[in-house]
Amino acid sequence: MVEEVIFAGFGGQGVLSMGQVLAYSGMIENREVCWMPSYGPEMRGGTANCIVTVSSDEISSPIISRFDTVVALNQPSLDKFESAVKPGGTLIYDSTNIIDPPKRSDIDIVPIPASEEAVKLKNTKIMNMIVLGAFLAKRNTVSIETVLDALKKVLPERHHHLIPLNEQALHRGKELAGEAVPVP
Amino acid sequence: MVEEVIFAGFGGQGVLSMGQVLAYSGMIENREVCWMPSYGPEMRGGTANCIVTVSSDEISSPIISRFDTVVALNQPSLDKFESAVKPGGTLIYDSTNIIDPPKRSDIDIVPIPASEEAVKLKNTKIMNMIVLGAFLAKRNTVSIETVLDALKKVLPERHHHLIPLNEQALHRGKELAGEAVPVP
Amino acid sequence: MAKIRGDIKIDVEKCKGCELCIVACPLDAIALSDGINKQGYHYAVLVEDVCNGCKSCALVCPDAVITVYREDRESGKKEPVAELRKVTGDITIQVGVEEEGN
Amino acid sequence: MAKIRGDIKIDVEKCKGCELCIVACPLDAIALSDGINKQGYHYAVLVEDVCNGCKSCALVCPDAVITVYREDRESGKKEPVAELRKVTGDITIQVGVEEEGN
Amino acid sequence: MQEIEHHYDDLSVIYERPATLLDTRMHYCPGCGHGVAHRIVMEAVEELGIQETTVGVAPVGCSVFAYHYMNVDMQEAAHGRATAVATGIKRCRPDKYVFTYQGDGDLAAIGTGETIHTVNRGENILIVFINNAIYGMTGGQMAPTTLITQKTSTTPYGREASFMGNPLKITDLLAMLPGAFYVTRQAVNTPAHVRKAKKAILNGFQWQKLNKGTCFVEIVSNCPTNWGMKPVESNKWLEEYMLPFYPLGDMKVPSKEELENG
Amino acid sequence: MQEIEHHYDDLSVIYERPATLLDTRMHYCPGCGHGVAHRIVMEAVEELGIQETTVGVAPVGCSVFAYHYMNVDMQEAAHGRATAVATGIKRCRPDKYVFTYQGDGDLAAIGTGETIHTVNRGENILIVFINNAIYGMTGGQMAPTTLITQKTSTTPYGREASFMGNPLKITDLLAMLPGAFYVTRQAVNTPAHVRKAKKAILNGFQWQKLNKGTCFVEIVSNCPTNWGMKPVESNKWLEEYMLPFYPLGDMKVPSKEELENG
Amino acid sequence: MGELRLMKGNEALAEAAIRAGMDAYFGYPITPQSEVLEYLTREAYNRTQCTILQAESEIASINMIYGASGAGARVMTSSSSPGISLMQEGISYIAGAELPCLLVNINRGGPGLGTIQPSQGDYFQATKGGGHGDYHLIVLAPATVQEMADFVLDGWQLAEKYRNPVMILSDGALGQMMEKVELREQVDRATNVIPEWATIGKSKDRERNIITSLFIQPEEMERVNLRLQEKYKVIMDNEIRVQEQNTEDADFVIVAYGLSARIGRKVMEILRAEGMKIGLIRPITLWPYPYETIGKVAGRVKGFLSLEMNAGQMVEDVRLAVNGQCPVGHYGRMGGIIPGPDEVADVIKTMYAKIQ
Amino acid sequence: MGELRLMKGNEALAEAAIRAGMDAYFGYPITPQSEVLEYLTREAYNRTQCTILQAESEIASINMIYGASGAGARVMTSSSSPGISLMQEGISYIAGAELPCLLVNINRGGPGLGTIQPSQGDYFQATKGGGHGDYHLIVLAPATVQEMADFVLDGWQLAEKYRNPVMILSDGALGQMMEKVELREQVDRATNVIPEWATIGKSKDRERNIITSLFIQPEEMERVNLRLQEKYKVIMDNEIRVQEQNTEDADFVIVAYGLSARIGRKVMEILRAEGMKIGLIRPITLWPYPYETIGKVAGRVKGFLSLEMNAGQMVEDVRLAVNGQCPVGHYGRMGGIIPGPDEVADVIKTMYAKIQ
Repeated sequence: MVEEVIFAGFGGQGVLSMGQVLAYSGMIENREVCWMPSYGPEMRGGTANCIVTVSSDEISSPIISRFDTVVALNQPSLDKFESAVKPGGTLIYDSTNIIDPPKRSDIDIVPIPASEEAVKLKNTKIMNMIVLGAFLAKRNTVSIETVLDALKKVLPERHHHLIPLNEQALHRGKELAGEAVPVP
Repeated sequence: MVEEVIFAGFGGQGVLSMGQVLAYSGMIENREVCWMPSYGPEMRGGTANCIVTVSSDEISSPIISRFDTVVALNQPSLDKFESAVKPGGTLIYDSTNIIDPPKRSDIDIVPIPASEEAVKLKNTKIMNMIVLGAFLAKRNTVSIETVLDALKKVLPERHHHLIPLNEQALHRGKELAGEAVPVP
Repeated sequence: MAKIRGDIKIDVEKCKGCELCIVACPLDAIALSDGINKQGYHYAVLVEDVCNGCKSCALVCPDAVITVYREDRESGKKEPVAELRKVTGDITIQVGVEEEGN
Repeated sequence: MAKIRGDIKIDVEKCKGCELCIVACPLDAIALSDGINKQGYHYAVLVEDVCNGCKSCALVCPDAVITVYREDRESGKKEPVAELRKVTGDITIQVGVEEEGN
Repeated sequence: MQEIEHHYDDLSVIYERPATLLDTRMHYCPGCGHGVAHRIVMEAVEELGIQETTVGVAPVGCSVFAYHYMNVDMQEAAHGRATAVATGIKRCRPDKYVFTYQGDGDLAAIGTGETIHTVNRGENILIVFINNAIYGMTGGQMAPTTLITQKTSTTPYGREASFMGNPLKITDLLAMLPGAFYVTRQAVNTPAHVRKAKKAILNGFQWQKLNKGTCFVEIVSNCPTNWGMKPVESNKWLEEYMLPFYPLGDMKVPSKEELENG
Repeated sequence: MQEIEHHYDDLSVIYERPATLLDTRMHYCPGCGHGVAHRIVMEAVEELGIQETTVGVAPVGCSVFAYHYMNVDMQEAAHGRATAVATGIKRCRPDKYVFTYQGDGDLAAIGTGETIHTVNRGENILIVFINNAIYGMTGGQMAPTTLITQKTSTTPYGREASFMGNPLKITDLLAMLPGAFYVTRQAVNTPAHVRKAKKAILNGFQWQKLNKGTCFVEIVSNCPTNWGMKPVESNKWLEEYMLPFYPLGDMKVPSKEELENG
Repeated sequence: MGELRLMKGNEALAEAAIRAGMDAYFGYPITPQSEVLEYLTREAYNRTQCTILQAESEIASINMIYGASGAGARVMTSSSSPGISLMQEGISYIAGAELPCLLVNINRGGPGLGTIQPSQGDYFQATKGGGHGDYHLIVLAPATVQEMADFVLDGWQLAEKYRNPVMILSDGALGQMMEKVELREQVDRATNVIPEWATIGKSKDRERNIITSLFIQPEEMERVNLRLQEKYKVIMDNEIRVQEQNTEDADFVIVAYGLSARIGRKVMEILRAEGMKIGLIRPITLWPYPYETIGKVAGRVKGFLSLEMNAGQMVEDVRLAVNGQCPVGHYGRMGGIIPGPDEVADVIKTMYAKIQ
Repeated sequence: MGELRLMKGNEALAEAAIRAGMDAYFGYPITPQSEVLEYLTREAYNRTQCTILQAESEIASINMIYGASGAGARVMTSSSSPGISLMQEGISYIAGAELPCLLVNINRGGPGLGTIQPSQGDYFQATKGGGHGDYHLIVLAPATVQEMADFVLDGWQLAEKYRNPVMILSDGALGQMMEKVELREQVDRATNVIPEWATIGKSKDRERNIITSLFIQPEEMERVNLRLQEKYKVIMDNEIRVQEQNTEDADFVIVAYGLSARIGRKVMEILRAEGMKIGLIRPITLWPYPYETIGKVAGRVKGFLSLEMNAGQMVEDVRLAVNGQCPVGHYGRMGGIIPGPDEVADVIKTMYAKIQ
């Protein structure tokens, strides 16, 4: 198997770390993994994205131009990467933040009101985990259990109390993915 | 015509400037000229030498390994360059300073007691001009008159009073060259 | 005592919601908006009608997004900024301008 | 007053004839030689038999060519140089040695 | 919060973004003092009417993009070399107003030699030195001016004097050089400080006409992002920790005579 | 002149070339202060018995060949970088005695940044700084410490402050840095000065054991050749012109307590 | 099997340096390699008591490296393109004084300040000598995060074997990307051998040691130079590292190093899937360069493409290796743009069509 | 005919700079080029009121050059090998920001501190980019004192035409030796044109001028790089300078530049006198390099010898030009030793014998 995905949004939305969690989870599941970031010169507020490859075979190019999945957390990212989804691939986006929805009809489009849901969960920083839950539901790259395992390993001890919240977010994302209705 | 000569001695003995005067004189006589110095890292007291080429044709290499004339003003220079005189060439040296005389028999050897003569002329700095006079007598590369012309041009005005002394030294050198008897 | 009337205009799309103007305002007249701008920031807004045009907010604004207004009184009629904008070419030496403290 | 007897030895082949020892000698006992060494310099020589081993010449000699001798008196018997030459390894802190003025 | 109704019509503009500062969104983080410093430098240029005769130099650091905002001719300089670049400009164009705008890593670490020699030569330029005790652009490493015990990404356990040396008060050193004409330390964390800092900048520009040496304005500033603080908090920290170590005030001021014998 | 007859036999050697100074002809010009400075540095090493634990660094300049004369482990450093090289050595071998031996162009022009930051970090090394107000090895160009009106091959009409800046008193700057433990200015033009300079060098070596910061010994020296003077004359010029501008004496001395709490 | 971690290339390199028994690191912040210094300040001293010092500049860093290496320490510095340019004098000194050390260039786009994005624009600088004089660095080009780690100890061993500086020439992408990496065991620093030429104090039983690159007598200087050239020859004969893939049956070969080699592999996979006989040669040592490997293959293929993230630098070495036996093309992207496998595949198809 | 003088190469260069209307020189002492700064401090200001400043370092010098050139001035710096290495970052910036200026390297022997004697060991650094990133200097290699003078104005004109730094790559021997030189007329500095891109204050009728090499968007950075490459292409098409002697009937050709080319000519004279058909190609521009000239001759001769004062650097360009058409040898001396005509003649005879 191979999953080539890009997570894109503003710096500060957690796009880089959601990619890292996915890569780490892939490693736990004995896959080859590669996480490739790209960001602007600003410390904050710039755009950021990372490409994650999870594969059962050795990974050649870490740079991908066409993706199995695009995860877009803001309008510029959606506009930039919509066309990069492979035909039949998946496009997941934060429908709270994105006003102009994607237009392609040859891909699976999954709007997730992630920011809104994060507010409901009383922690806006958890938005990325909701989206990751949706991604896992759609793509099955790794299991949610592995992701929780991974979080335990990457989060410092002092943040472990947040793991239940993360779990809640992942599951909420999964549910939302099931409910998601593409904009016509 | 072409004359390839090296002037060698201690720094401070005026070897570089006697070469320059010869080169300048060559230029006045419409020759192609090249003056090529070589010296050690010390400011004073090191060895110094310069190669001068005076030629009626364009000069290719400014670096010469065999010379028409070698002018040696100290023992190390004599030791180093004696073998570099072309067969039939000329070796002029300061016999005041040099204890071990040259040994070759296939060249014209011209010992000049230049330092001693300079003391007689009451100016030890004039030693190089005595030697240059000897060189001109032997090699006829340029005329003494041209050299005096050259001195007028290269010496700053405030040193022009020294020109008669230089002239005296050049002529004395010429005389000494005539008298010179090679050590057997 | 007659209050000097002032006002400010904030270029909300360039505001980054740093809140420095809020703490700088001696009259506590500025606050962050509930809404966010296109950059994603809650921006500063004037929330109390007490502004006297003291410029404190504008002075500390790192994004130069605040324009300050004040009624025309003899004291505040023309400020150095507007005046000096016309100056060009050769300048004369002075030991500093805009001496007023704050 | 009994004069302290001293002497100096000059490594004439390394001497460059700078004359600094000559002006440093408080007893005017040093002068340049008439002859030159292999380097081409007139070298320094002791010309007056008045040396008291004060070391001034050696202290200012840039070529470290002067060795100083002195008769063994209690005061001048062993100088720090010779003594300390035996010290090796760990050193102890001291606020400076060889305090004597000149 | 509810915005009040405005009444701009019957009022006059008494303060606005200077025309010399381009109307562009700045890339600086929210609350970053660079914005204020940029603005007052450009206000000074506008008020003195010297936009047409001013050349700025901004080297590597967060303010490397200063030329995106300052509407004057500008040169981007190599890291640490702004004052050398400014020297090159000023020596060839002595009738222009030349300033540099440099951060602490640039001016006081890699550029120490250039800074000291430029001031020692008394180059007739204005040096604006933004000291926020950290490397901003590269992500929060220790600067030469980082305080003792201050944590940065390269002093994760706090700066320790015995290992990394003490914070370098380069401005104090520069004030000792005869080539320095005017040396002052200012801040931009309060309206009062901004006013004073701006006056210092005005002085620094004006006095170039006298050809009497280098004008140097240090501005103690903040770096909310790399200090790991909110902007308001960072300005408090600045007041509480930076200013006691870097006290504000003039270190070298020209005498009346020096100013009059222009 | 006639040499007297010697009588070495009934006398004792009380002063001789230190064994740590190799018995080689030095390349320096006649009367050059480098020779004296070399000798006292090596005397200090010998007297302290630290030849086996000393590492020297000599960078580009006339003294680049110091390793031909000093019989200790030595590194030749790039121009201006001796203190960085010494930092590298000392940080890895903190139990060794590390010193640099640098000229004015090296330490105070191209190496200004390294010098200041090394001292600011308080590296536990001894810096010996030979200030003869000129570049020797390259043939007599202006140094940062060249005096006003002094003629050099690059100030043929004399150094002019308004154009080339004032002579840089870098030692004064360094004395202000907290990392400096001991800063002093000495000379080697008279026997008395040589004694004091040697004591300063001894201090500088010994105090490395305390690990309390940098010891810095400036030695005001001469350059007969490039000053265009005879050696004796040059030492007079030094006394008359250099010393008034570069007065001798300690600029920073450790307190008794600092020395005792080793 | 060693410890397995998901790490950024820069961090893997830093971790590997700690484990390889590094004695000292001197460096200065520059994007995109600052993580090396940051990681080391966090991790290194507490674990191995080695020296980690943020220098005041890259110039200070490289000269600290000179001093520390001269004192027999196992040392490293890292920087990125402009910072490496600043080190050129120091590097030439280190090569001239024959000091073993590890230099890391996390290449970004130039010239000038350029961009913080990845690039291979420093190939010439690294392999032809950015500094003055006749010298060579041994240049290792990792292509994976695993190699970012592995080449650290390998690099030091080469450096120490030949008393020669070794450069790891990587790029911003390899520095910033995360992959699985298997870490080697910790080397005990106490076992590091201080070479007998090191300046650590002249013991009684030996002459003083001198670290220098200055030889003022032309004859001596030439002897030193000839000895260096002899050493380089030995390195060329023994230390070339290169990977060949599918060159046996290939009729067209991509030559690429570092990140580009991974793109090249993907391109090869794409084109092989389309039935084209494409091979790949990946030089791992950029100096010494695998001229012979390429030269041999050149005799049996129809063409080469040198794939680089620059305007065409390694292509000169490919041409020197091929020596006219068949056409050599170059394809490169610049400014931080990494060539996409698809676009490269198209380039090869076009070139291939012409050659036929 | 202009004024005739007997001058050292360094002084001829300095004099020519004054006469060519130089606005500013910034430099730092280093043997064997200090005469340039010394001559200028003596002569220049009094005659043309230009700026001559001894900087605190080579790094300061090159950055002063950057600033002054950015302000539209006609500027020059000079140094020798280690000093040029220190300038590499600055040079890359100048190339990236496209600033015209003249850089002079009076090459001495390396690596490291090396020797003050002449060398051609900086060929790679000058021609392949000692600094980071993809850029080129235009490199002129004088072989006579006359050319040391002539290439100054020529260099500035090229620099200004292409907004590109130009390097005069000479060596210690050419810098120190004296020959006859005919000097050009004084250019009136007042006639120097300040280019419209210079930063001299933004007049009302134009946008602000910006001198920079920073382009943070990869696409923009690549566009800038491609534009630079386009410019380099134009320069390659138009500015190659090369001298050929006796190549028409030659069956063996010496390729050499600068001082070596003069040795090469002597060798050719010696061997022609012995009846051997030897030709000489002397690249005057080392970049752009005369690949085509050499390539054409390669088709009709039996071999080449690249004669250099280094361990073999230009020989790579000769090989690239010859591209396998015939054998290419290299002969070089190092450490300040200038190859003697006799020894080179012997080398050629040996090589020639093998080729037959």
